[in-house]
Amino acid sequence: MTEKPKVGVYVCHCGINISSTVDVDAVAEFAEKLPNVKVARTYSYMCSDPGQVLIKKDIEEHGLNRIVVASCSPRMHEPTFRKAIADAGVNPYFLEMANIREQCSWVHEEIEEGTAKAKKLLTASVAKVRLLEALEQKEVDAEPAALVIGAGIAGIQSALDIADAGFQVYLVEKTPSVGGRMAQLDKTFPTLDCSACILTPKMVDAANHPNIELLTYSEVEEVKGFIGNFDVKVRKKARYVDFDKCTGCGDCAKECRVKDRFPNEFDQGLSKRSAIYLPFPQAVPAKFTIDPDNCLFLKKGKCGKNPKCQEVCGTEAIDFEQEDEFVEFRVGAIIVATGFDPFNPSRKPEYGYDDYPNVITGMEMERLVSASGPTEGKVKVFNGEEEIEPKEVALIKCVGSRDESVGNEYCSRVCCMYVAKQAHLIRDKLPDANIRIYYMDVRAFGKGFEEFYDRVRRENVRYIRGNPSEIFKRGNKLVVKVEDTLTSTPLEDEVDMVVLGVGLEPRADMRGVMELLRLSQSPDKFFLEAHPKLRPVDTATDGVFLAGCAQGPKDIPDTVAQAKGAAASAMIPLARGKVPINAQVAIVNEATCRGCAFCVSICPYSAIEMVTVNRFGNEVEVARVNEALCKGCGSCAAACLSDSIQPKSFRDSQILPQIAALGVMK
Amino acid sequence: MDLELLRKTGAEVAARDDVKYLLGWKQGTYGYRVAPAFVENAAGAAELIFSPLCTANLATYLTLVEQLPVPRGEEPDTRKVALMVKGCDSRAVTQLLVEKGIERDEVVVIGCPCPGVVDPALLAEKYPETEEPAEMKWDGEDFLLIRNGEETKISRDELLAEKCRLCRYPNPVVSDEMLGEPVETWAPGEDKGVEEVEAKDVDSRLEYWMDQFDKCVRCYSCRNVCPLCYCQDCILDRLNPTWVNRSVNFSENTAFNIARAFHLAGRCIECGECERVCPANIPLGKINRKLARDVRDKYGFEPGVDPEAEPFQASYKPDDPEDFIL
Amino acid sequence: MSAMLLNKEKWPEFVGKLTGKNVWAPQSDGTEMRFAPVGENEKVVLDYNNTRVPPKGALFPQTETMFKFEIGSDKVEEPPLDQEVVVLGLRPCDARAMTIVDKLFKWDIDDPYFVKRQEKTTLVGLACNEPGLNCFCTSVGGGPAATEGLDVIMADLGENYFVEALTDKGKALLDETRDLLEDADDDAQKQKEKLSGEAEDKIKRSVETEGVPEGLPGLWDDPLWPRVSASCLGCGTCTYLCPTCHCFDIQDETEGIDARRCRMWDSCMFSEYTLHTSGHNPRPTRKERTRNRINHKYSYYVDKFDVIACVGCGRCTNLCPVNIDIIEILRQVKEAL
Amino acid sequence: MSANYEPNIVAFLCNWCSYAGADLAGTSRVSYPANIQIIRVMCSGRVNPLYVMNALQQGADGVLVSGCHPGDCHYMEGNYYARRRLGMLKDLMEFVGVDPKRFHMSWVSASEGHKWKEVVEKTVEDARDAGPFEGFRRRQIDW
Repeated sequence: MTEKPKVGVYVCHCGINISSTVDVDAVAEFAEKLPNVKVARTYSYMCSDPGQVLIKKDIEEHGLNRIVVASCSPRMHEPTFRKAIADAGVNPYFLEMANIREQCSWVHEEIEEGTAKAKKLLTASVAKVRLLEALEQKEVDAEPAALVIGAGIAGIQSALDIADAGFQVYLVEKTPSVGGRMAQLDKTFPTLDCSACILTPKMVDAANHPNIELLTYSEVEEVKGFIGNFDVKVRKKARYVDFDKCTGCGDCAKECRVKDRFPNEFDQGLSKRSAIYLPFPQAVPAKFTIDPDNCLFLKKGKCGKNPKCQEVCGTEAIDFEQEDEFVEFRVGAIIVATGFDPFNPSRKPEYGYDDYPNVITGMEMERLVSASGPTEGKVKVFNGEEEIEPKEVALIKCVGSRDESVGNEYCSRVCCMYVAKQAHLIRDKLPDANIRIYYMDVRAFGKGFEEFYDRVRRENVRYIRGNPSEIFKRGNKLVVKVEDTLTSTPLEDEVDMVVLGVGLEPRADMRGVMELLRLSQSPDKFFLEAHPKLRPVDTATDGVFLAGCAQGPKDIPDTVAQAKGAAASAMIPLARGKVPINAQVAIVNEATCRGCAFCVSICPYSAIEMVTVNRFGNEVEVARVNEALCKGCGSCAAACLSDSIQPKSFRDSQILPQIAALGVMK
Repeated sequence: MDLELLRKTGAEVAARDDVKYLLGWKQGTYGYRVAPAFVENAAGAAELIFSPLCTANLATYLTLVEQLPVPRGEEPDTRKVALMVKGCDSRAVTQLLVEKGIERDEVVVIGCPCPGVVDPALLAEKYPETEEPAEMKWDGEDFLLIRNGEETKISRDELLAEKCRLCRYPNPVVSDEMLGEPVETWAPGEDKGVEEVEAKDVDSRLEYWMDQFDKCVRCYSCRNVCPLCYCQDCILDRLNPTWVNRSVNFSENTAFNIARAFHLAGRCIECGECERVCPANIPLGKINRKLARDVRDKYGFEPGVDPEAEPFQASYKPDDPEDFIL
Repeated sequence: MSAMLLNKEKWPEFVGKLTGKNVWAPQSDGTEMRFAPVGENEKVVLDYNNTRVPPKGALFPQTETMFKFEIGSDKVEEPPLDQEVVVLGLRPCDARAMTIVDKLFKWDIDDPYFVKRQEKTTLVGLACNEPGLNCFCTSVGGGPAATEGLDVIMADLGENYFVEALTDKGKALLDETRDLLEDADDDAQKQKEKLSGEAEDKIKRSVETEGVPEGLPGLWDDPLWPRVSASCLGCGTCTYLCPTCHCFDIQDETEGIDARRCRMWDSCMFSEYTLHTSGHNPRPTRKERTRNRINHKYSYYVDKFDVIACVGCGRCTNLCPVNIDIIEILRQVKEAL
Repeated sequence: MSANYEPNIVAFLCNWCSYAGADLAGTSRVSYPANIQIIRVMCSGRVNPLYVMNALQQGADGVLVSGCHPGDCHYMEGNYYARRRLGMLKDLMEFVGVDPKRFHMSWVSASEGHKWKEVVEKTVEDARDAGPFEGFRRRQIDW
């Protein structure tokens, strides 16, 4: 039997974060009288070093064996205090936290109610801590491999770093080529490097790296298991082109019966492609893909007498019989680098994006100014009547960002600079054009940003502070209706072209990945990191990390930096070769288990199996938990009619006293 | 029901080497009582009966009988248990198969198609019991009561047990052998008992159940008779943690009854035994039937029908109702 | 003490006179009769056979708070137990059962709860004119008009109740209501005796107890036990509803730091009744428990207190869900002897 | 019911979504009634439906269970199990006369600090409407 509980209670002021709404001294005084409490103290910052020392000293002096810390959320500092008490020789699981900050002082206003509630929460914590059990931290082997989802610059960078460190990487990309959004960009701000020039070598490296298995035109179907041991299943979609035979010559696309009929995604629909296509000339891998939604043969089963592509392909690479394939492998860590979607300005109909061809998005502008783009770098627009070289150009920032009306309160962080960059590029190509930028604020916070902004302004680009309310057509001109808020002048600005500086949004298809990996979203709907400050690349799912714009808008240097951070974090379990497993696992009381196997049906991790045991000479079936697989969710326990399976630290015998404590204290 | 066939089949099964005993019904010691019979040999089968008085669900004995320690050097007795089942009883067998309480090859199931049994309390109220054991038979659409040599024809509607009026499975859903032809099923009536309670406002419902649970003496007969309450160690008996205090008062009695009913949600096969055995006459059937109906209507699930089914409480459908969620 | 008559029309007034005391009387709970405290202006009708739950709770409540205490302090509070109680209309068998239980509760030491309650309780019995189907009181030392354990006996004579005080407590009670009573004449006395004689004749079931107390232990391994217990559900119906069963369990129940120690009826038919902490159970199956129940009533109790701990009320037989019939068991015991 | 009656609410929140959502409400300084006390469990699937009964018996006037939105469960399916079990329990409780206003269930994600506030307000308001829970509340009996 364990020794009698001797509880130490530590109430944190958290500066004035707690003490302004909770009378911490009164709470500590109250706690002293609770059963089994030996010591109750307050301190300004329990999580600080002196705060931890205070606890450790008490453990030593008073022989405390159970600790309750009433402070912030256990989601914040539970590991801190676990470690502190473990250092002092107390089992780290003999800790209970009362959340009197996030769930008390920060949400209640009156000191009376804050104090009363803190007392109740503390009573419940003391009730539970007395009944906790010592748990042992165990480890399992970790697979020295990683999965990277998304092969934009973030995914590529993470993959390369991990692969360079000597671990196997599976790099999975949904589209036929790696490269992502960065491949579509023309120049990068503020240095004006050619985006493709700096990206393509990395794309090629990723494809050729001996430790990287590149799976393009593929999607992750299933992820099971846990950190160190994720079992992944990837669907390689059928390209209908034999990957090994295709030489990338392009004869097929030229001969396709529906040649150049479909909007080219890479060019934002500004050019057309065939049903068999290479997304862009520098695509990696340089392998053609048949678009099954548009290919006549795949859609209708017939394409002339014979599909032309098949006829012209010298290597007989076209294979209409091809089916989706599945690849399965095990990895120790996963990096999510799924990127973003540009804001679709159709959601702001007042800007007429759907109505006027000369209202374009920033992404379209990137393609327009790109030498490899549809106009070979010439800035030309169709004003509804004719294709012209615009004389009057307006660029609008914050389209779809900092805008509650479309549900995006956040700043997309890149628009200020890419709009400035595009103004610069337009100036380059159209030296005589009048260029103005409508803005709310200019945020030039990065390295070299402010200098670049100054440079653009000096290039005769006018910055007009005002958020346009409407764009409409008058004659063959577009009218931007706006108030110049610096001079309080209403303007109706006639222009030939408007570039909407659209923001970045979470990907529309992120839900699939969320469900696969049990990730959450932050209020901006991007993936939620484990901690906004201290664990920005981690997620709530151990072993799953975030890189790039999947976590939130960022520019290329930040993306690369975060990708490298994610790679470094992901490599921790891979390099150690072991991962600690959850100690708070479920356990079966085999003496009372009735063998109904409800728990087996429920367990999402297949962590429970039925085994035959000998019960006084009779063979009976009982449940047994595989501790390496159990995540401690406790769904099994809630269904067990005889309470025979219970998650450690969350047993009924530990929770019911909590309920009682909260109920009795009115 | 052909008694000769019943006894002949019973004798054959009870005589089998691989059968430990056969569970059937026999005439009781007085009045309308029918007692469970444990028939260990062919001769014992002579006392078997099957009549409108055979309310007991014998499937409960499949899990009730204690598993004793096997002395060293001896082998456990792994012979089968044979049992006679009505339609409702057979659902208990099926549900036990789902829950692995028993294995299919551990039992021999003799199906008794059942035209419906009487409500014994109602019968005794209308036709007082005698010390001499009475007999009862199905007679066409009616019941035939034979006491002290005197025959009384009683209409089925007058005495049919509520559970039978609502029955949708009069014919056994699982059996190794079926005695006689299946009976024709009938349209289950409205569950007036449940609807009456539902029609009350929430405070009156509480008042109604307070009166009921106040009577509970916590004898646990409802739990013990239930073929699906077969935990060796019931959580409601436990002291650590204490779900329900042992003191007998309205609060604890209610907690006990809620917990009991909830544990049967999606498992109760509506044999009505809990209500029949309650010495305090608590209408337990109403609670169980209410849950069973909701499980059926809202979740499209019926326990004890398909031995391959996923247990209700250990499964879900993505489109389970969630209109109650804020 | 002298017999009297109470005209039935004066019955409500009679009950009304007792309202200063806590009056327990049989009342309908909708379907069945049970003893419960009578509220003011509540009608008491004695037209009943017997209650399902016996009135033993008047002296030995199903749940009794022995004392209250506070966790972490020495504060203990004992129950007052000063309430005067009149139990109206209990049957002679149930009153007799109280005298049987009395022996146990006053055996080695006096049980303070039982004794105090008993001191404050007046038992007013009602003789049976129409015994129940499974009554066999006459086989075990009782009778439909037996007076043992009662303070007052009443008998239903049609228009009047025959009322007779049997103890000082009973006399005191009748003194309080003297103005409602009239002296009974010989005819009334005779009528009462006639009715009780008729009632005795109406008792159809019986057990043969001769030799049973001495013989039972010898039948320890008799095959009758597995036979009679096979269908037992292990519920507490027979014991909880038995007027002489008196086993209890003691538990501490807490609410925050407030706690109380209570004792509540327990049943030897429950599997955990004899379960040891080790997991060992000396009465592992329903066979041993059934054997114990019969032995306790018909042998051990006789051995210890010289009386059969069964009053023949028939409740266990009436209410057993699986027709375990004590009369039948005793028949088989007798047969096996 | 006394005019200044304050309902006592016990809430069971899953660690990954709702508890994090409640933390976010705190970080965002969103103010809500102090009547609610949170018990943290790893998953809403852990919530034994009998906890709800037990909380009411032990002095709660209202109970809330909150988990991840369907499809978002950190443990994949726990909230689906919770939904089925607690839906059944709600039916049962209503049938035995517990005011449905006393028990709520909600989906609150880690990003829904404001929704958490709304859920708390609704739960408290409903429990206030329903009044102090007497029902089968466990209480010290006189003797």
